[in-house]
Amino acid sequence: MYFEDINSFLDMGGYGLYVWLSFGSAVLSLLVLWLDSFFSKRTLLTQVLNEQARQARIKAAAEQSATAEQSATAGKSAIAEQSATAGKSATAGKSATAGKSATAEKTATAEQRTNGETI
Amino acid sequence: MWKWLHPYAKTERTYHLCQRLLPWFSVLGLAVILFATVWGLAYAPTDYQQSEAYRIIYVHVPTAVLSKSLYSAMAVAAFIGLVWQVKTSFMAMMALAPIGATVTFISLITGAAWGKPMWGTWWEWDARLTSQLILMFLFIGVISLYKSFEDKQQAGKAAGVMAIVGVINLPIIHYSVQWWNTLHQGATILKLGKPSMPPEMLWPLLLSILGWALVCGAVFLLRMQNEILHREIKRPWVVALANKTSPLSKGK
Amino acid sequence: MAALMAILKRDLALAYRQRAELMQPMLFFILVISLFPLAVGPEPKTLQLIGPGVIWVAAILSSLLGLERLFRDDFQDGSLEQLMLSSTSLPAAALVKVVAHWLTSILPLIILSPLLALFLHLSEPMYWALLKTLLLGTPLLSLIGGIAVGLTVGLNRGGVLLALLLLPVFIPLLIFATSAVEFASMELQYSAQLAIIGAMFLFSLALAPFAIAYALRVSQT
Amino acid sequence: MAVISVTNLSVVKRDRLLFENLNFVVEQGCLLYVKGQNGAGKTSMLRVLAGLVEADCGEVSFLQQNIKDCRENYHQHLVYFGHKLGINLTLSAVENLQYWCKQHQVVISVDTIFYTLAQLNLVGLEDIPVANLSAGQQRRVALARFWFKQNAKLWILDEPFTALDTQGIELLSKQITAFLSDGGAVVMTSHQALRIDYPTDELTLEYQI
Repeated sequence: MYFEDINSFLDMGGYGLYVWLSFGSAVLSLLVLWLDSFFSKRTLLTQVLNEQARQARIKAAAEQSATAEQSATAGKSAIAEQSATAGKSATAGKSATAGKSATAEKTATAEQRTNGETI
Repeated sequence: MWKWLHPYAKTERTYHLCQRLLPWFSVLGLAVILFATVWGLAYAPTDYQQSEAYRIIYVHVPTAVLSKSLYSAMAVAAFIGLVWQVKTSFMAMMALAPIGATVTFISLITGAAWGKPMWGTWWEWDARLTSQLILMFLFIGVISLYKSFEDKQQAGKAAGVMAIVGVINLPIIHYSVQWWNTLHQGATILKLGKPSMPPEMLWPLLLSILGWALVCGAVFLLRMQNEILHREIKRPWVVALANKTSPLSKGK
Repeated sequence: MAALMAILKRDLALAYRQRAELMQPMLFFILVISLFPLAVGPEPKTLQLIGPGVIWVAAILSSLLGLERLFRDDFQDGSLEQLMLSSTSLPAAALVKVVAHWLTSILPLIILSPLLALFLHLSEPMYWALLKTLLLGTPLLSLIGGIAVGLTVGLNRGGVLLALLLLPVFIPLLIFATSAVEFASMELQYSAQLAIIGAMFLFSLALAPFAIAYALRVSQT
Repeated sequence: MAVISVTNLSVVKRDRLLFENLNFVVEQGCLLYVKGQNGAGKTSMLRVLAGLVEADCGEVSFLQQNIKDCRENYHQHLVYFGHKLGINLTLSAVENLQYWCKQHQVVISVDTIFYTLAQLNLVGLEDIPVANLSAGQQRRVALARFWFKQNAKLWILDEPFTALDTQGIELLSKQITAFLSDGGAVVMTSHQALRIDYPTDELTLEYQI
């Protein structure tokens, strides 16, 4: 070790400020660069997931308006069947959307919105 | 000869190639850079003329060298992209640009910090520092040009042209600044370049250059992945990847 | 009052989203200033002599660059119309927009000024005088600039016209600001110049919002 | 009680007389349909009516008060929809509408905005920047303001139906009829045939060279 002890190492022969400023700024800038790249990768991946959730929301709404139309034309008894099958056919993974298509339109959109928020 | 690299598979394959190389580059890079810096800071002998201040060389010279090579690497990527219409090379170019800008920024700060004990002022219009400053502006120019386009394809081409224009101008800027400097100031007191150094000073310097190169390589791989993901965000393999890598949110 | 806060929050959020475009006047400011040593030579003596003038001219030119953005987007997408048709008073809204513009595009210039004082080897007292004149003078740039932007927002090539309209008006500000910094370099009192700049600023602060509101109404076709 | 009354209004634009001494009155609960060729000055007339532009001579009054004197009160009860949609492209639909509501002193919760946007079948498009939406969808985001300002007495619509699909046109027509039956007044222009089953008086502006 060229220096006798720690404080002469820190002092750097009187030029401590400049040496540590340059090394510090180098480490800091590299850290900022690394963190920026790392977090933008994570946001990109969560962006993909949000996009998926959004597609699911749009599909659920489309399903809903489809069931609403059919029930209007097919009459009361058909409605009961319709909403039951719609409930079953929804994919298991997206439990929230399955629940949605069974319930009436008004509560569904409010629930839809909270679902959008939680993801 | 390149035809077998189907353009669609290439981006996915490049992504996984970066994924495999990333740990190697980052671990190795960190190890080498730490080793070299500690060696240069603590164990290398003092310099008879500037005593300990010369140790800033172990940061300033690597970053100065790297900034120029990163810019030329960016220009090479731009050249490949423009001539052979290779999509991934534009992504590589845009992955390199922020790293180059950061490294040039570090070389400017370390140059200024080294200039204070030598010339008494924080900023001295020395030939090498001035050309580093101009290089910084070239980097920022390419990045802001890229950011001002909506369509990433178009942005890549425009930034590519700007990178090539920049790299052609680099030597011209370098020599005109040298000439400008000697015109006004005569020989500067200390040539900031690599003075002929005894081997025990030179080895940590070469190692720190290698360390910096590896670390920049690691960040490049990471940013390259970001660029690929950003461009191919709608592609099924990206969606599969997103679901695979972040299981926690999928369960919700 | 809530509506005015909403305008401020929206403008700051918009500025954050378009920060790439926002950085450009700042880079222009640094670039212009670092051209001068290359043109005039790096000797600290000459740089100190021309320093204040260079920084102020560069500040005025880069604020001109940023001014165009004040009403352009809102005019083109119709939000300005909706703002004029809301019951919030237009002068107050114009003042809030000018303040938001000053915060997002001219304040960064002032934050950068120490670096540039370094580039031009300004001495310590000179830097403080420069900072004071910038803090007092640049809001004046935004306020009067807002009037000219309000007038030229309807024309699609307002750029050079804007400079023609505004540069003559900025001359007194330039004279007093640079002389204040010069006095500081000779360790003399420069509070007189500051007082004049302050007076000009308060005068424009009182009248410019109404002029901007009127200019916006005039430019509605 | 006349919501809007116009007395001998004349407008000159780029030294061309668009129309002169125009007189009409729009009562509560009635719809004024302004017809005329391109360039007849329909849009300019609506902008003068909204108070955006000064007329050359003549007077527009809202509830018997000249709109120059009661500008604040008039704008409190007015909703205007022009060629420019009035929404910022970098903000999302929800942010745009929240900002618009704060401007016009409309107290509204985010859920109602989401619910109205769902009605305008913009589900899933509420929180992405408006620039990514199609022209028709952007127009529907701008039209959402007619669902929010409940205390409005006068609606001015300048060709609201362009770029809207049949479902959008039907939705808007239903909303206009509902507003009219609640005693609101509507002044509008349109190139498509008006499919609003409501008594409308018409005003035709001749094209004057």
